[in-house]
Amino acid sequence: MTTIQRIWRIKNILLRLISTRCLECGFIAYPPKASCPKCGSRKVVEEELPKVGEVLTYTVINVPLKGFEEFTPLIIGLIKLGDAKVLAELVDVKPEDVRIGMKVVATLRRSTKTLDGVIPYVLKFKPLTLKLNTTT
Amino acid sequence: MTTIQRIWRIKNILLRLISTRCLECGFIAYPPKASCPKCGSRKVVEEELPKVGEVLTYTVINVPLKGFEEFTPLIIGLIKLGDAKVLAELVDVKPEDVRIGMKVVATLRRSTKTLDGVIPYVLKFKPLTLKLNTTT
Amino acid sequence: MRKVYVVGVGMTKVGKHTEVSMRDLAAEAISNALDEVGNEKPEAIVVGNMLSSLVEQENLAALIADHAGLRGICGLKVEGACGSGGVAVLTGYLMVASGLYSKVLVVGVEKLLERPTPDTLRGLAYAADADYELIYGVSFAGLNALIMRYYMSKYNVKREELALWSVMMHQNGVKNPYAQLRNEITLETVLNSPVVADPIRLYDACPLSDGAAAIYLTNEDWKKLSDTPVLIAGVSNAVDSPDLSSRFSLDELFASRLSAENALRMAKLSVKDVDVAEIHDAYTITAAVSLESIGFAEKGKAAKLWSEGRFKPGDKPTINPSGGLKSRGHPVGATGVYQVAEVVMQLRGDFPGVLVPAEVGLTQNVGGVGSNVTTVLLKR
Amino acid sequence: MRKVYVVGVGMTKVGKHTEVSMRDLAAEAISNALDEVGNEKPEAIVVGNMLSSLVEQENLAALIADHAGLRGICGLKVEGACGSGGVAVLTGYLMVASGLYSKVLVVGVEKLLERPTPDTLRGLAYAADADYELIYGVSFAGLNALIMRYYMSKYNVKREELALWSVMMHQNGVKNPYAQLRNEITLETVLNSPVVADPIRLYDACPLSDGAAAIYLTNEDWKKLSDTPVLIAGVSNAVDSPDLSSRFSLDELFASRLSAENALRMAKLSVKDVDVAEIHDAYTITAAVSLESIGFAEKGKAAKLWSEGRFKPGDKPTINPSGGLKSRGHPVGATGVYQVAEVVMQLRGDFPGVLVPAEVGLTQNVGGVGSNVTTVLLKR
Ligand SMILES: [Zn+2]
Ligand SMILES: [Zn+2]
Repeated sequence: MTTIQRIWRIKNILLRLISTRCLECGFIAYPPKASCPKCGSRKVVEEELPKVGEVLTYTVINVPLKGFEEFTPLIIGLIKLGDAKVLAELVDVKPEDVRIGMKVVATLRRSTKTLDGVIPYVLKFKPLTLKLNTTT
Repeated sequence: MTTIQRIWRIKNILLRLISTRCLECGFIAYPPKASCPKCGSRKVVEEELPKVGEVLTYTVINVPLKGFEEFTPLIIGLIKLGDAKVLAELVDVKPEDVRIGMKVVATLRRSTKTLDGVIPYVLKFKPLTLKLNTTT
Repeated sequence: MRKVYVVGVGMTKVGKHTEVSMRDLAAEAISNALDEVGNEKPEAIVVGNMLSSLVEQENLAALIADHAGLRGICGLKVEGACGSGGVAVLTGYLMVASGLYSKVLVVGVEKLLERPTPDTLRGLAYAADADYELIYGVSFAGLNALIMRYYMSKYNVKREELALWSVMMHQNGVKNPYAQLRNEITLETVLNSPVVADPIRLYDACPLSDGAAAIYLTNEDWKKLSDTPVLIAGVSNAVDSPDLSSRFSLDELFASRLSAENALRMAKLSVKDVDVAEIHDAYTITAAVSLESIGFAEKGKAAKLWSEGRFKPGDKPTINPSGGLKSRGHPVGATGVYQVAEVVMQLRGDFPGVLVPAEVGLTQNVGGVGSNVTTVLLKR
Repeated sequence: MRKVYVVGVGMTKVGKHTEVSMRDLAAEAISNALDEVGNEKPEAIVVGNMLSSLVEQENLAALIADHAGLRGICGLKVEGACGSGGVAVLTGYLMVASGLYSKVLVVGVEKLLERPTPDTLRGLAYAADADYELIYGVSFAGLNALIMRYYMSKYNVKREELALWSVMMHQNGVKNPYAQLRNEITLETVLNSPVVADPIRLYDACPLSDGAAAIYLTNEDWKKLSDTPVLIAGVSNAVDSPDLSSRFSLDELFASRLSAENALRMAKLSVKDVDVAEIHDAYTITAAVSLESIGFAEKGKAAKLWSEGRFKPGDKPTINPSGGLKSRGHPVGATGVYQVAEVVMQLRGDFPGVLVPAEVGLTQNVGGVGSNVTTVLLKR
């Protein structure tokens, strides 16, 4: 239930996972920031994050927000991707099988409708299988 | 597009036009206030306003708020009722026939749906005809 | 009380910024302001905003501070309907005047063009009384139209006289590179534009706007951050009922009068001392009742005065050299900050549009139909 | 800097107030606070609120001031997500400390039970990053659950240890006449309650609440309004990113630590001086990381300490004698004001629940998952 303008505006960031890295202190931030959160420098450059990482922590949400009823129980993970962390939904895995440290890979999936009734696509993360592992 | 709780809570005020009158300075306020807007006294008493009054000023709204499309053009009047003023919709009159000073009388009508989908009834005001005048 | 100075200002162009997020818009205004003070890090940020809830975002102070590289400083958002920018300036003033902070950034930001117009108009009506006014579907234009008809009838003011305000504002705004509507218009443009809420027509009203503005405030010790610090000589806010029904008067903005009187008294100035002012002309009628409530015109006379050519560049006071809400635009939570930034630039002599020789400036930002009003006095 | 005192407090019971409008709820708290100062009229009002937009009402300062008979005074609303009450207290402090106002009313009000739960939960998530977090449907409980699992794993903290916090809070809250949940619970109550966002269960979380609280602030000249004025010895706010992804650390609340350090330094006090504190236990995990970030416990040790019986009445510091957010409830924009009102009553010796002998008190109000944090130090 975001807006279509928003999705359109940040689709590149959301789908390619564009972070910002500080040229002064090296701190990497996702979501991308206009200035460095660590040292305040405006000298930050965009950097695409890897699409494979591991689960730092996760939760299984049983009480949905309005608009997310069909995605419940909803598994949300905080995923370490290179030097950055990304919050996203975990899919293709049973809630009881998720583990801290689990390897996951990004996959394009539909999200819930925007306030305008459009269905946006976002990156979600699924377990990395051996087969996929050899190709990445 | 108000909420059902709200309508339920203030229906008595809305339908009987309950104002507050200050026992210290006499100022009368609609909507009702917890303390007097003029002198600040907490000694205010509820007082039902007359249902007949005259139009102090009015507008005809052509660009509707979301939820009020079906009531457009919407005539809104500020109506003098005794010593108080009340803002409400004017009905049963053509936009071009409304006049400052016009005598109007309260009438129960439906409003637009609440956020919860319930249709509330509110007081609106219509021109006072001679026939009605003799009975009030 | 410690003296408080404006030592930096920054603005974005007002207009439609679909391609820029709210946080980026705010960061742009912040960067521009920080550029003026050698990027000196502020200790606190005040964000003025009214309607970010329409796009499901609150916690704006944290969001914007963090996005702009200011994680860890003090931050809060303030709101006073369309007067949110004004109360943000007041809050920034209090931070420095108290001595708790010596370098404070005030940023106003609003994106009204994110949602479809009927949704945005409904949001703007949150400034009114939701229980007793919004239930009737009255728009913000509708509430102001009630005042306009009453005023025209009581003081026998002509439709054409009020409309001339818009013509004058576009004459000023056309020269302001930050303005949203940069075209000259004629009296006929106003009189032939569609009726929004009778008697208010489209060209009596300000546009819906996106925009962000920032000012940087400091104390005596830090005013050296600028070669041309501008003193906040007075600031005051007053509230009135959101509902029109219980108002003491329909043809005066009670809170506008109180706020202006108090700010002038604090600054030890009279309304006659004001060289330049940015006032809140959300509608032509708002310009008239604001000018009268502040004391720039007698009751019922404002439109007559501007029809005779008063308030234009060259007159004292010059009103709204920016083009005002009518032409510069009205990104609601940012407007009060734009006004102060613009008058600061007038006093410094570097406003890039209509420039007025001025020593004393005034801004007045009005929330609701005069329910939350902040007046600021600025001195070179 | 002028000294600022709390000379009056007022609260409503926290709970479900379907029959009372938001303006009436706020007016009740205001009346109670004004009763304590002989009905002395304030010059300004600060309103703390986060989510009145859910019921389509903004402009709360004007609405509430006017309803409470205070038309014409200065008024503004401040917001910092669930920390809105805290930033309201800070703003009230600034008003008095600056010298611009000498009598200021701070009122926090929130009605979370006006809308269906899924709508309210969505509103609470406006504290997060709407672009990058809300888009995934993560609830506020979900964000805190991410921290909880990380923390339990990193420090090897047991589920049962965290759950004991809730048992302790209900033991305190059962004696507080203003509390929402006034029943004792057992460890099993927590462990067998439904999973909201694994590992957070229903009884790890505070309830959804309606409520309003007010405090009356004055300077040296006016502290005579009370026989027992309480000094605000320190106050500080800090912000962090609303998003969790870019945080420096997941097991410390950076803004909580900064805010507490700064407030303590300002008050020239150490964390060891604190006799009583009201902290922000929105979830059991929030209690743990807040206690550690403030400095009441070493990293990873908070739950061990409270499992050993620390922080209960009789211990120094006693934490949350009110019952905390868990039992007193969490009317978000009001919570930070409740905390200050409660600690003031502790220092005055007239809190009507668990009463702790105390000279120095601390409150900490947390917005978002630690993204907007205000700490206040109070002294008898
Ligand atoms: Zn850096
Ligand atoms: Zn009275």
